[in-house]
Amino acid sequence: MTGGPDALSLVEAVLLVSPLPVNLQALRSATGLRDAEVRDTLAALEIRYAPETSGIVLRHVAGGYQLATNPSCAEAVERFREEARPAPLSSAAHEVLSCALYLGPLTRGGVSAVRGVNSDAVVRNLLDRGLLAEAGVDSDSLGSPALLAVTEDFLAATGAASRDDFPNLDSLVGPEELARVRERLGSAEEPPESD
Amino acid sequence: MTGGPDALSLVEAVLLVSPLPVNLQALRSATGLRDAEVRDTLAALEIRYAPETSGIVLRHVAGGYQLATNPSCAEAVERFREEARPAPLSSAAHEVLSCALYLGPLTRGGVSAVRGVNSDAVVRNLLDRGLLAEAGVDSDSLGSPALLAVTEDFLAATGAASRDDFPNLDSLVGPEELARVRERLGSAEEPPESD
Amino acid sequence: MDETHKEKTRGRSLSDFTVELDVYSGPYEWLLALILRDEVEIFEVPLRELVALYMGNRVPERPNTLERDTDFAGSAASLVLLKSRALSPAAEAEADGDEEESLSPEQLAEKLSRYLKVKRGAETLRERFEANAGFYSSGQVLRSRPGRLRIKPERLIGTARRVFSRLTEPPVSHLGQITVTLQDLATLIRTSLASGPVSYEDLTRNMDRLNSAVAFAAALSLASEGRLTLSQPEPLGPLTFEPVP
Repeated sequence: MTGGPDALSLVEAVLLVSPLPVNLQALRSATGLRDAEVRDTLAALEIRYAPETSGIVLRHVAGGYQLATNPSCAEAVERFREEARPAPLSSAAHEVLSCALYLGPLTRGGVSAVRGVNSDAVVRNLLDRGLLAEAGVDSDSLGSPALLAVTEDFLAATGAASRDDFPNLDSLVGPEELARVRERLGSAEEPPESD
Repeated sequence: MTGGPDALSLVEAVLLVSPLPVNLQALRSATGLRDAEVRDTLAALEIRYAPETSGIVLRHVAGGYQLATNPSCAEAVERFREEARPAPLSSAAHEVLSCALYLGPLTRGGVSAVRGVNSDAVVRNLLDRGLLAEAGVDSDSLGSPALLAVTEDFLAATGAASRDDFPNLDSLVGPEELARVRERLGSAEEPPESD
Repeated sequence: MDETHKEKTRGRSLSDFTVELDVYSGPYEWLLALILRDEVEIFEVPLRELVALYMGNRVPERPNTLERDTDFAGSAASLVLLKSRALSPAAEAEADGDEEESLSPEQLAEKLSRYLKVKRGAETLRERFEANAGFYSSGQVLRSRPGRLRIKPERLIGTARRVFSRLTEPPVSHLGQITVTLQDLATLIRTSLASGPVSYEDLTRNMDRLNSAVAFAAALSLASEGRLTLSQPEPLGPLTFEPVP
């Protein structure tokens, strides 16, 4: 060990996990490198990920840097996308979707309150997968958080034509349970007290 | 152009866009390469993405291959994503996973019986984290409770290529130790179990 | 119980045992730790001290505190039942318990052996999780084609039913009783002893099954600390607690 990863590795790792182009400022603050170091590193990565030798290329787009597939490999990528089995949904994802379906549109805070655990990561995954979408904001709450709703893609994945294809909420749980759900939702939507 | 991308580029590109480890079959089918070519390519990629020289590493986990960030760069990645590393699992959680891995699929009741303590809360947490999943039901038991099994995410998180990648359950405890338990409980005359 | 062993462990407090509560996760683990490392007879596990030790080591700010507390309360309750089942099989015979039949040493040894293997498995898992932490997968993931994913409506509806029903408070009164009365009952016994010997039957006349079991375990702990003596003139006969002068 010579004392931690080198500059090139750090920048490479950050670029791998980012779905969007990363600008110089964000690269600096994540890696702790100085501006000149980041620039030198990007120049080195441009060689490492050159279109002539690599299936992964470094693109400089939209004010930032991004790893992307080499267009020459597009056919293989498309074939893979066509054949790939979608990652199955977790139990947590089913829970979040059932909240959005039956109680939505509701905020991330509302989902977390009903489930009793922080659900941000699950929500992000479902947004990425196009099964949830932001449908307006809750302007009554502090910071006007986004409201989440299920999408057409979600309905298609369940084989339902519309939300009406699902049984009524009243038929699923008793009035006492329903009252508790509403109570929790209500307290989540209230603006947090200032301290 | 000398006739399209080379094998290495094709495999690299497919790995970049996959959310899950990609197995050999899927790699072959997407790239149109033969089995031996895919294997040779993966060996070459293992060198290209070696932990010593790269911020991106090639992992062989959960029955497939995956590009991931080098753990030495984890801090930069976490800073970039503004996410804390997930809290490590509790001892109880490790035990529940060990039950599911070695004795599973089994029901929540089965897990609790092995551990001698109710394990429902721990199970729920592991379902949320995607490390356990419900895999069928025990139709012989009253109420047909769900059977729990470890997931591909579990294999990826433990760096295991498959379930066979773990030591045998019976090899984990020596016969002297088992004899000692029996002796202390006054049941030493019982013949030792053969399972 | 073997008299010389009893003599040896009398007055020995839990802090004398090499106990690492941090890694404790259940009654079987406690029993194994005491059996394998500390050479203690299982029926001398001083429960009351275990609670005190746990509370003393408890750091509320740590992650998973609620989970750990729940585990601890559950484990303590299980240990109480285990002790009572192993020590007083006759008391259980008349009871309604279905799964709570008495436990023979062989059965307990079997359970502990299986648990020991699972626990070792858990330890290797912990090492593997640690060695494999910090890998993050690619963010350049292509969304799979819409229409390829199938979500089962039945599963979704079942999930909704479960999530929304979970909000009804689970019955926790028994948990409350255990955590409170473990210490309370030890105090109750000591207070009762101030005015002379007390019979177990009188003490537990108005208690439910679980409280009786806790009272019994509390008495055993007090006895192992040398604060009272147990007298039972004949096997399965009336049990009396006597103060130690």
